[in-house]
Amino acid sequence: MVNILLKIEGISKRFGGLVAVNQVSLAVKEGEIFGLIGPNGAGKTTFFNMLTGIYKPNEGTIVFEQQQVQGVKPFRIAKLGISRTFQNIRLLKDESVLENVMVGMFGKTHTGLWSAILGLGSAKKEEELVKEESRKILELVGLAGLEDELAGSLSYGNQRRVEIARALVSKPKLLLLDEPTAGMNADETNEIGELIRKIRKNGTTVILIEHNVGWVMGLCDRIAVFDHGEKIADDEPEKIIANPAVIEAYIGKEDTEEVNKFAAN
Amino acid sequence: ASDKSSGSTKSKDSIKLGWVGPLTGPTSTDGTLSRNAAQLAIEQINKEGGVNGKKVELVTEDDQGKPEEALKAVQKLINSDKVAGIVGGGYSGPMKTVTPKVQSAKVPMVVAYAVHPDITKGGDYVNRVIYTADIQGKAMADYAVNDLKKKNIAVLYVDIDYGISIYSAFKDEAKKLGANVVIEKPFKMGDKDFSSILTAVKASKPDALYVVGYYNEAAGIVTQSKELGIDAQFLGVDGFDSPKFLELGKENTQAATFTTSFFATDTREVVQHFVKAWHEKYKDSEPDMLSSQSYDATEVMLEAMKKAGTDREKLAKAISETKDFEGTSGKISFNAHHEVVKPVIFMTVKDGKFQYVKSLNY
Amino acid sequence: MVLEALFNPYYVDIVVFLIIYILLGLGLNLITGYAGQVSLGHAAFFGIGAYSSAILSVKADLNPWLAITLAIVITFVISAILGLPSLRVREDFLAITTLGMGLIIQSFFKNSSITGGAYGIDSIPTPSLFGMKLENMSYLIFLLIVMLIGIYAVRRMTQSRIGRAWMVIREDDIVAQSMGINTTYYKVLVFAIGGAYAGAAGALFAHKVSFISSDSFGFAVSATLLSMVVIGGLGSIRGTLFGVSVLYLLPEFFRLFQFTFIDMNYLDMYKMMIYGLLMVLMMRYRPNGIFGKKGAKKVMTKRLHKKKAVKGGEHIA
Amino acid sequence: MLQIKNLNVSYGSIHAVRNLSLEVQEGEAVALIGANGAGKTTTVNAISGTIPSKGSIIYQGKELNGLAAHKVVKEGIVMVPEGRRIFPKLSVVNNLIMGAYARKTSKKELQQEIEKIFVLFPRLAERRSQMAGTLSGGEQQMLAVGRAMMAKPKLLILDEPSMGLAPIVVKSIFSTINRIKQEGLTILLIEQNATMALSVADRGYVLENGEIRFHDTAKNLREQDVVKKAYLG
Amino acid sequence: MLAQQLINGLAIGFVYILVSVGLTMVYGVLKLLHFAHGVIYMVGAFSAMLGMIYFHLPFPLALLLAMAVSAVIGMGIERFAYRPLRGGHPITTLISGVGVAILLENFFQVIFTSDTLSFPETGIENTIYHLTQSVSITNYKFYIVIAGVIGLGLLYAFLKFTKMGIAIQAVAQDMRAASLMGVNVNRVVSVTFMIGSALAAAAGVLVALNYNSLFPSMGSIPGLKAFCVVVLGGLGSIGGTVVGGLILGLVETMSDGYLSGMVIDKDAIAFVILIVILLIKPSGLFGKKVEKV
Ligand SMILES: Nc1ncnc2c1ncn2[C@@H]1O[C@H](COP(=O)(O)OP(=O)(O)OP(=O)(O)O)[C@@H](O)[C@H]1O
Ligand SMILES: Nc1ncnc2c1ncn2[C@@H]1O[C@H](COP(=O)(O)OP(=O)(O)OP(=O)(O)O)[C@@H](O)[C@H]1O
Ligand SMILES: [Mg+2]
Ligand SMILES: [Mg+2]
Repeated sequence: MVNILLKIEGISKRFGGLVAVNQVSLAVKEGEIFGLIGPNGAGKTTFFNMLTGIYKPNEGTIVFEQQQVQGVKPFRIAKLGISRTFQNIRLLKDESVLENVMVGMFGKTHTGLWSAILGLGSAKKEEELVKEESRKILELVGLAGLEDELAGSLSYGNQRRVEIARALVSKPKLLLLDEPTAGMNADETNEIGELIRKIRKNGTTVILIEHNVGWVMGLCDRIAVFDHGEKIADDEPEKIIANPAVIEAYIGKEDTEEVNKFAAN
Repeated sequence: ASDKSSGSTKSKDSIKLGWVGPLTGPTSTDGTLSRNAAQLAIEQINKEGGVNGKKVELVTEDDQGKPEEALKAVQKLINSDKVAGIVGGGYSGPMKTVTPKVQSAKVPMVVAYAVHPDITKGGDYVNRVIYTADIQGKAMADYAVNDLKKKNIAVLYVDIDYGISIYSAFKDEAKKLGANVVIEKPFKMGDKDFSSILTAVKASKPDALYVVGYYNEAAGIVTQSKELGIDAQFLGVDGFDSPKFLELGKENTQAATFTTSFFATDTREVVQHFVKAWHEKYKDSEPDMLSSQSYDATEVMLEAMKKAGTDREKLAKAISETKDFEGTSGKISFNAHHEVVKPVIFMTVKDGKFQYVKSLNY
Repeated sequence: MVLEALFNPYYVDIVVFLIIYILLGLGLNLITGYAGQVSLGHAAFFGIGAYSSAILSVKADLNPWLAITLAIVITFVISAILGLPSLRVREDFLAITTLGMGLIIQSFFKNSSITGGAYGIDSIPTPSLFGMKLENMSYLIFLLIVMLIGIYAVRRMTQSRIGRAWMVIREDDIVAQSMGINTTYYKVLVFAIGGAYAGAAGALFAHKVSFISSDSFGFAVSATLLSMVVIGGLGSIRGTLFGVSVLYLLPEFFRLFQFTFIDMNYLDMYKMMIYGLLMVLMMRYRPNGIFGKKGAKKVMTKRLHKKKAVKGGEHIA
Repeated sequence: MLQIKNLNVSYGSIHAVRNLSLEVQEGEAVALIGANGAGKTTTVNAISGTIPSKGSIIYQGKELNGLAAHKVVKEGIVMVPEGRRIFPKLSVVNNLIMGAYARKTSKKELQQEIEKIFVLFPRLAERRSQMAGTLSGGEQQMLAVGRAMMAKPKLLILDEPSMGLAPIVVKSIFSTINRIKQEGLTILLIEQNATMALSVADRGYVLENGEIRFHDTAKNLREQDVVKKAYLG
Repeated sequence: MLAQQLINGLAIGFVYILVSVGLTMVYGVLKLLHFAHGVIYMVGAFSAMLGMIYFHLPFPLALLLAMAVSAVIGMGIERFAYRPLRGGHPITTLISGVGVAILLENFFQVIFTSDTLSFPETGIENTIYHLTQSVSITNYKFYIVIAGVIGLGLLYAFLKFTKMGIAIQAVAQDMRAASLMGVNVNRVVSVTFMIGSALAAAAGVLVALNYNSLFPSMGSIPGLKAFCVVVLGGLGSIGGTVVGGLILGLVETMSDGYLSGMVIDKDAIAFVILIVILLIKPSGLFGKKVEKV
């Protein structure tokens, strides 16, 4: 009934002698909100980098919508409908917020060299459409009114929202969020949670990396835990929280109650 | 920039003469010498009352050694300054670029020292007072093989038209006369280190080394040859002809023999007159082959002007008809191709001084 | 023709060369200003255009118009190929790599027999239209039209989706790829188009001067062009027009007006000194160029936020 | 120890911090909280001398405003900047050595201190000669905190030190902060995790739109409704 | 002949190394596209000449004078032409450097003309040692090798073992963060230029002595070659500078000595090698790898 959107089998990434990701297999269903947690340096971001083609896995396969995509160039993957945000915020700091978001639509537009040079109507129309969409998304992430600011002049938290908006604007099938709420307070974090739910409702599947365990528990349908490059658990939130290995590696004993409390509401 | 130092004010009845050459850039020293020589000629004639009662004014333009700059410079001379004629004090590239324009604008021009074979082609308005590469190359081949009895000759040439054209003429002639060119290598202007090509030269065991280039590189080549223990006879071209060659090459220049068109110890009156005037005006510099060529180019132009006035067509004709004009670089005439006919002079270095060997018409 | 008589060919020539430089500047601005690929070898593209057209019209005896057109196509293709190293070479090496490419190509012009070697190529024919040779004024008018088309095309390209792709590549290659931009294609494309502009400029130059040799396509030209574009403002068409005009016309002013307060014999060297000083001062007081995209406020943010671009040992996160 | 009066910072037309006054007593830990864009980072950047500001910043009787950033460090104020800003192409160890740049230390002392940092963050020890730019986000954050500690500051300013860190590490960072506070170090802390922040801090300031909304003891702030609602979730 | 060619190549290689050591600091470590390096090299040569002619300094003192003068000029260039551009696009530094080079080169041309001057008598004879009958080397070349080795050694020690050495790298990567560590960025950059320029001057003087020639534009080609060497070796790597310089020297010598009828000349061959190597190894021979543990 529910399709598997993304199926990963046995992928690894090594940097010299360091194994950043080791033989990870995973399946994500369409419409899921999937969480990825784990200690620092566990290989989560590296995992994203392989999904988006920035790194080529040393081994293993990644199947997205029945199509093998491991080792495919990043721009092709983006065109297939996978988009992402960056943990270290990579905005075009000297461009306006709106321009930054418009960039996200690139893969969805088609104007070619000649129609651009000749200034054909279709090119103009497309440009308008892109602007329109971008504005809408900015409003959605709560940045209405900041369109014309330079991205670099926004505060850290707001820059993160621009990142999310940029990834969202192309209406991807799969959205990868790398610590979307880092640098946001509790209130703001909840807003982002709402946003993610809304996105999912519109048919986008989401994988997110996050250290705010309580929030992840409340939001995700399923969670995988990475440690030292390996997947040590992959289950529903309640089971994850009860998994001693996870507690040991990641959350810390004292914290479990807190998290439980959080997840409950 | 118009030159004011030549003394004349701009009056209606002064004759304007254009000069173009490099006043900035890497070749600016040569350009400056050339301009100074032209200025000297103009000053002298003005002192004598000018040309047919009119003062002559020299309008100088910098070409930076670049073709398109030369083109603009010449366009300015022709169209803004409306000069009667132009003295070309630059190197081949720029001069070659401007001559078609000069021809089509029908402005008489005398080229002082650029040797590109095509410069005089395409019309009757451009003459040149330096002999072509062919002549110099042939002259040296004849001297090396017939006079010096050299059999195995190594050639190093600067990789511009000057070097290539002289060296090919030399090579053809030398072969015809029965000598071998055992090795031939190009080098670049501005090169400092010749150790590797000289090592190759040494390995080819030549009895003479013909260097077609200018004094800077030539001085380096003679010095480094000594360091590598090459003991072949040095032969050279008019590019050697500068006190700088002796200064930079020091004792290593001993016995280097080269072709040129001028020597300051020539006892002919024009030469002594020129040398004296030069020393008076440009205190601590020595007149050399470049300045002599430019001086002669200007003189040829002025002389023709005396005869034909400033009508461009007549002037050009008069220049072309120059016959046995006593120039500092010898008796100057032009042949049907607007190339100069004058003797080639052989000089050699002895005890740190240039010494006259012989001169001959080729 | 009346028109020809009306104008001093000297002034006409100044403008003709100015337009040729503007075309060069536009192409370089595309490559360096819009797409961020620093090029210190633009003169090579210029030379390729000039030599192609010269060889085709002199040695292959083609009609000058056809030669010019083919020259543009040839430069387009060769530039695309020469743009390939930019895909692989680290960003901060690109300036030196392109510099090297420029030197290599110039050296080829000087030594190869097809380019006439050290002698260069002469008697390049003047193109004619309706039986009339395009000289001086008419050539200028033709060039003006070419320039306007060139400006229009740059404007359109840079304000479109393609311009956006270049902009993202300039700012962050990784982001560009992640947003679905085929960086390979767009980088090669910008070199090709920028090169084609230079190729057009080169061909038009060759038919103007009628004689070309390798001297006209050296590093100095590349460096001057880059200065013009940067001083005007990277990524700005007005800037290119301004920068090229100022730096190009400045020496010409010295030629036009006579100064008496300095020793004339050194005027030309003073001229170059002033030129150099001007470059330093312009950079100092308008580091983003006269028409640079960044106003005062933007400059400030940039300074505050400047995070040195770190490629190499970067962890993409 | 640190007294700020009427601090104003503008970026062009944006007035990011307005008339801000705040003080930090010796040995105290003070938290600065507020929504995104409230002006927290701007405030601490003004203190550290990396951006120009108006108003007075007096530290141990000395006016800091106008002092170059490296001189502020010499006064004993050290910052863990927002976004980590480790030196990406230096090794982990060299990053730590840079932390101690302003101090005179012998090679041996330096070595010992580095080892201490490694005890605190064992993950870094494993990566000691790796180029810092290739560390994971959290590892970089550990490095940034470790690097600041190498400076042996009198006043330590932390701009969101827990960002991107796993819960266990956050715990350990906060317990470290707690410990160094016990050792008498003065701390100014910016933190989105207000619960955490207020649990180590003695006092807190709440910023809104570049102005101070409240300031009170940490305990009182924790109980205050507005704060609870907006920042504690 | 091969032995002699190898020696020639090594000698030229060391000239390149010597010229590049200074640039390794400024461009290699600090990442500043410093196009005025060549002009500083020229200023060094002229300063030594003037010192010897006007102050009758013995050669070693003239060399020191040249290094001092160039150090000051280098710092001046940084102060007035580069520092105000900090934080801007790297090209602005490049343009400013080209501007400085044009300015200084023409200034020297106004004073000394564009002519080649000979280097004053140093009292040190240029002696030729014949190693075998067909292989020889001069003592001047030895000095260049020795100076190159000393320069490299000092530089290595400085970068590797001093705090300032690490600070230079830190400044290059993130100026603001460096200042937050208490690094006086301006001073560090100044010191870098000081050292880099003094080394350039030493190179200029020794090369002028060796070839008995100096002229205002003498720095332009070596300046470009130095960029080639620094990039070839991988930015900022001392070992890379050595290997880069030697490769360049050997390649040029071999192409001069053994090849003929090439469509490109030896200067261009140097860059062909550079590009080929960068295509194979985008970060230069000894450059830090992109992926590293
Ligand atoms: N380009 C690289 N070169 C060398 N090592 C790398 C590289 N990229 C990542 N690593 C190493 O791989 C490991 C995994 O890194 P990764 O960024 O995937 O961790 P993470 O799970 O995202 O951690 P965090 O939660 O801290 O962001 C880390 O130890 C890191 O140091
Ligand atoms: N360089 C800059 N140029 C222009 N405006 C800026 C700049 N830096 C910050 N601002 C503006 O100043 C205000 C305060 O920013 P600041 O970074 O101090 O916020 P913050 O409280 O640290 O937020 P966050 O929690 O998101 O980090 C914001 O409105 C921001 O847009
Ligand atoms: Mg991560
Ligand atoms: Mg902040």
